[in-house]
Amino acid sequence: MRRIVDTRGRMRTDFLASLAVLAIVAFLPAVMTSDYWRGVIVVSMYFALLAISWNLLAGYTGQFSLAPATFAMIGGYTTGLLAYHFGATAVLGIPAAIVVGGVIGLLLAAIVMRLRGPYLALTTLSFAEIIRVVIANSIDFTRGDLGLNVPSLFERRLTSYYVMLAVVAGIQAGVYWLLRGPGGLYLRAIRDDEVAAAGRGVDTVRWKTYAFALSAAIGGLAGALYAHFAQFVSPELGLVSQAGLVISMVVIGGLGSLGGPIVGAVLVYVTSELLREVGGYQLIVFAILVILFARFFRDGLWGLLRSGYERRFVTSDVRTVTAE
Amino acid sequence: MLKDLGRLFLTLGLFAAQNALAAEPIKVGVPIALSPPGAVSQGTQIKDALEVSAKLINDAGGVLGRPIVLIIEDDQGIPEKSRAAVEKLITLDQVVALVGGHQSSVVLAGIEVAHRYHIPYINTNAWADAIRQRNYQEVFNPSPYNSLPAIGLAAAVKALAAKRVVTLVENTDFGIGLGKGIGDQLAQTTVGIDYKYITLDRTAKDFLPALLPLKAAPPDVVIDVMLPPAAYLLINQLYEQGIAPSSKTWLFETATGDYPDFWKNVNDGGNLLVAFGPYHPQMVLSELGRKVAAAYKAKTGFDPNRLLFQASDSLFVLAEAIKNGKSTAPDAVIKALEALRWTGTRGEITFSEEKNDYRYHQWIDMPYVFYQYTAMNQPLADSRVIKDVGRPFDVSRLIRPK
Amino acid sequence: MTAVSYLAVEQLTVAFGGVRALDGVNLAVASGELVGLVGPNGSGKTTLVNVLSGYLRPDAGEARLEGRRIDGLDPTTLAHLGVLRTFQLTRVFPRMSVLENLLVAGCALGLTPGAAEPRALQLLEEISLLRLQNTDAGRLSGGQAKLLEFAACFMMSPRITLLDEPFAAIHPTMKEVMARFIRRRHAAGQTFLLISHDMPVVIELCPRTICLNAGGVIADGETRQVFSNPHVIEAYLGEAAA
Amino acid sequence: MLILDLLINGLIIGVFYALMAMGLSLIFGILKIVNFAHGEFYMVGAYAYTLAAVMLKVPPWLALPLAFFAGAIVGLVVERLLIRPLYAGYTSWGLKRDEYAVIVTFALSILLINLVDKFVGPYGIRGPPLVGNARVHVGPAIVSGHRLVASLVAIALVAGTMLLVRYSHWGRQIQAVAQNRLGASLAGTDPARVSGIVFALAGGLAAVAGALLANVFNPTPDVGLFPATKAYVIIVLGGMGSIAGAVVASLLLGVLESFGSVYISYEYRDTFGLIILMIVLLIRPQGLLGEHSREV
Repeated sequence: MRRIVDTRGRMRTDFLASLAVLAIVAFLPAVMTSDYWRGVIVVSMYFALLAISWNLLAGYTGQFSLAPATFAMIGGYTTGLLAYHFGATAVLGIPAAIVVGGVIGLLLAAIVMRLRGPYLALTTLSFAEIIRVVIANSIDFTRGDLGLNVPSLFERRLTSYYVMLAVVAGIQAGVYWLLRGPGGLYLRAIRDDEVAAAGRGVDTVRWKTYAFALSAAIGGLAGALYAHFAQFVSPELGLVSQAGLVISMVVIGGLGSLGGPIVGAVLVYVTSELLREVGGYQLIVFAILVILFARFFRDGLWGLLRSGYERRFVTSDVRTVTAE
Repeated sequence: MLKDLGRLFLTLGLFAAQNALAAEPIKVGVPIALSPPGAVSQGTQIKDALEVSAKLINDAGGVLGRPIVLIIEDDQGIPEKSRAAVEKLITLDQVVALVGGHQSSVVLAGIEVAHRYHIPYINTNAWADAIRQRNYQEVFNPSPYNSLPAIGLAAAVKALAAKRVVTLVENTDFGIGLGKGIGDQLAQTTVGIDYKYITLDRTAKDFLPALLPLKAAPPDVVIDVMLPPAAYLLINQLYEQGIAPSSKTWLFETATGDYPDFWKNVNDGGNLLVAFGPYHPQMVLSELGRKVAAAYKAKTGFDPNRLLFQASDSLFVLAEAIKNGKSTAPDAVIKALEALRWTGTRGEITFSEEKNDYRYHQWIDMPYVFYQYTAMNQPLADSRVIKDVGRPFDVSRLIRPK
Repeated sequence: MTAVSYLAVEQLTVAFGGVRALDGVNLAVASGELVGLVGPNGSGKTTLVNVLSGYLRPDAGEARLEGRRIDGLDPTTLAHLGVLRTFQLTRVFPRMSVLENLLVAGCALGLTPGAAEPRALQLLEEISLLRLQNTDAGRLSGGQAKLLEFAACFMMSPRITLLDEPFAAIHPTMKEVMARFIRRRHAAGQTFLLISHDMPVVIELCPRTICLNAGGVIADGETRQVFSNPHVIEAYLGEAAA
Repeated sequence: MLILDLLINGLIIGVFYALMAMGLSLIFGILKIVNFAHGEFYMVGAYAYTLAAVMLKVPPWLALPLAFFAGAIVGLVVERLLIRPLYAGYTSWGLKRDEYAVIVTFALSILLINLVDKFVGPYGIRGPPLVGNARVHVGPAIVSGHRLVASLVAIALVAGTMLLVRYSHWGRQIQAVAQNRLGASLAGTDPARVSGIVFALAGGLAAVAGALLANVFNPTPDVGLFPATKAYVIIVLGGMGSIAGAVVASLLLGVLESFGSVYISYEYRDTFGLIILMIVLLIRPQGLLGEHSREV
């Protein structure tokens, strides 16, 4: 039987579906015993966090930052340097990473507040490069390109696995909670038409700042967790190509959808590990995929699945607009 | 593309060998740089060398009747990637040991993983003393170490009675370590030398901004401590700016001169350059060394070079240790390696037990020379040996640039 | 006579490079008035609205609402002060549902989502878009979008509403809905400043009309008189001739 | 004579920056998008030149125009396949124009880099010099002979392009579209065709830059990243879309970096331009030499 679904209803469905995806991931270890592949999933969860944080900023607020990976690098180095210089533990390092990430996010927000489209992209790109170049060249403080060894957080890989998974689920829930309230309306209004949003009384400056800070804080958290898992951070984390990877994940998964980032991250990262055996064609494949999706399936895999689902169970008037 | 096909056939070939010997193969992990920004030419030489050596071993019936299988992972010369690669080789492929490691920063990341999983790691070409200073029992170094050229260069500078020395180092553990090391050695051996080292970004393209000040005030000796491709750019730009080699300034070079693609990338700049060489064709090779050299020449068409010998030594000592310990278990292999006293490609290899600075698990008295190219596109064999194995640095054999 | 200075504009001047889009404009609107703002293209109508709604800073002069300076404030603040507007090129939130388009405006101006929804539905009823409440606004027709944008101004009853060409290029029936909506609000005491090219509509709707030309007020008064004013005719003829 | 050396080398580098930046600026001028694959046009040129000269033994002076055409063709194809949707009936609320442009050109850059890495190989191959003599004495200064000749070619190209854009028929069409797309098309100029021309020209110029520098910076798949980043900085400094501005900014940046890396900091030299870029966008979003555009 068909039901009419409003946007909030659709959001709920998306959220539950994304939790279902995470639930599947939670059961994987039962069949997937190889430590290596479990490690792969952990890393893909790291990317899922970055994808979620970038989707919040670009997909829901329309702020097309090219610096998602940068905040992971910042987070990783925050906890890494605290350990390296002061022997601080993750208990201090991870919260610190979140805070530092958030604060630098505020800074970036202040810088780009008046910028749109290509200007925003260029500025965030420069921001990313500056941070990376500075970290990579402050050899005495950060060991530069050589990277930094970070103490491990959990001995057992399975522990890291479920902790990472739980964090993703938690963040996803938080983002859902934000988006279904008025905040979500404001962010999406800013994405659709910042000028009009201001005219309707939306405090665009305040909400853009929130979006940047929140997204950056999530990025910092992700980077810190990754650093402790990998037990190593290097400026590689902040390379433009890493940002490209995160963006690809979101675009393939579905820009501006709740589930897209997670699906995209897992899919892209796991596939790239599989393709690695075949000798590094993964980036070629993904680049082509991204172009095709951006060109023809603008709502990504998630969008395709959803329109399929709605075409089946839901009356047409809220169906995604890719059709046009 | 072809590279991959090659890799594919290689694996097939090894499976064949495996079936022939009808025994479970001994998996050896090889984390090396096969794509940029890594030192690809290093990675490729090491890859060829290891494949040649593995074939020699397997044709001779393998180890304990089991064939050696190389599992190669491209780490792009990036510490982060190497960490992941070593992790994969150990956890997924279950290799018994790792060989081939090169580029210090990369190896420093790799040995952490090897140490965590307690798997032997044989360092083929990472020079940084820092690697030895960790005192990890899993790590063995048949590779050159920074203190070796540092000592040699200090002696050379002294012999040249140079007053101002500038070292251009890449921003890696290898580069910075050697930059500092040379300074320490100079401080010990000679008095009143104006020494400094400048750190260059190995991914940079244009070094002129750093070089022009040297042009304004030419030092007596410039030492290049970078890896290709950056080293090639640097040498070219040094020459094109008339900084070195020049009538005023000697150009020394630590890790590039004997690369097969050296002359493809360096023109006039290479002429009259003085280089540090852990291997030189005029060195006497062991019988094994000659065999390896021949096989390598046959496979690649290249003349033998130091990386060939370092790489095959790494694999041979491992094979030897497994043979002696009659087991591939980490502890057995490590014990056997520590007890090892065996003639490799260029001389007898032993690993020091002394936990002191660069010495731990290091093949300390490895032979080396200094040589000078006396013409453009000169084959390494025709280059002129300035300091022979076990001899002092002979200034009288040098040709001064005009 | 405080009512007269409900909205007061004095010596307002805006220059783009050399061009003076507004050149010392003076005008006053009383509370509850529905004033037409006409004038040939480039006469400064939209520029005036942009200043009053905070999208443009005047280079000189001032604007007051109930005695309070409003020139130079930003759009958000002005919206909270009850100055709302529509745009000549309609601006809705295309990737949000029709309902959400209204909820944004309501919540942004302080309504709780709970309170905003019934209000929104009632407005949608009024502009007969209720049926489309869950459709993405981006799929509305031009006229529907204009109505939606217009309705969004009334989630909280505004102090003054600035309408920039609400009748431009929309279907006659839509025009009717829009006109009815305006009349009803005006009757309820709402204050409007209405830019339009559509003379008949202005004559029909607006008791009073102000005519701008070349950045200055050339006529201000009872609508029919304004349109019979020689300067106004000349201004329009000039435009026609050009 | 350090100052003189720094000045000369700064200017020389600046000229090459200009070759990159002009194309990027032209593209922004007519489409209001940033081409994040611009560095790969450079890379294509570098390889076209080097491979033609080394493998096919084409004389360098012939390989140069070859590189231009290679870049121009790539530019044309990119415009047809990926950029067209931007203005040819691109109607989707799903993905905004800017977003599409960023994503697609970004992905394109990754694609091209890895294609070359796979099918040509990751090794740097040094492009042959245009002149045999590796270094020449100019008064007191020694300059790399190749750099000198290459920069002369570059100057000629920069000047040529500026004249072309200002006075030629195509140039006037480009300006028209840049100023007012709709107006231009009403006046009978086909914006699509102009975009094609601009992309071809931009691709060609970047490619020649790559070819000219192939002897200095051995081409590797990712060789384009470094000139591209500079070009981004430059078009912002020069005012997005302003050709003259781009040229001036290029020379400024070249000299600034040359001096800055000696007198300020060598390690952080790559941040100078980026920092300036951010500051400029902060205080003058339309760039140093760009003119205002209205919001509503």
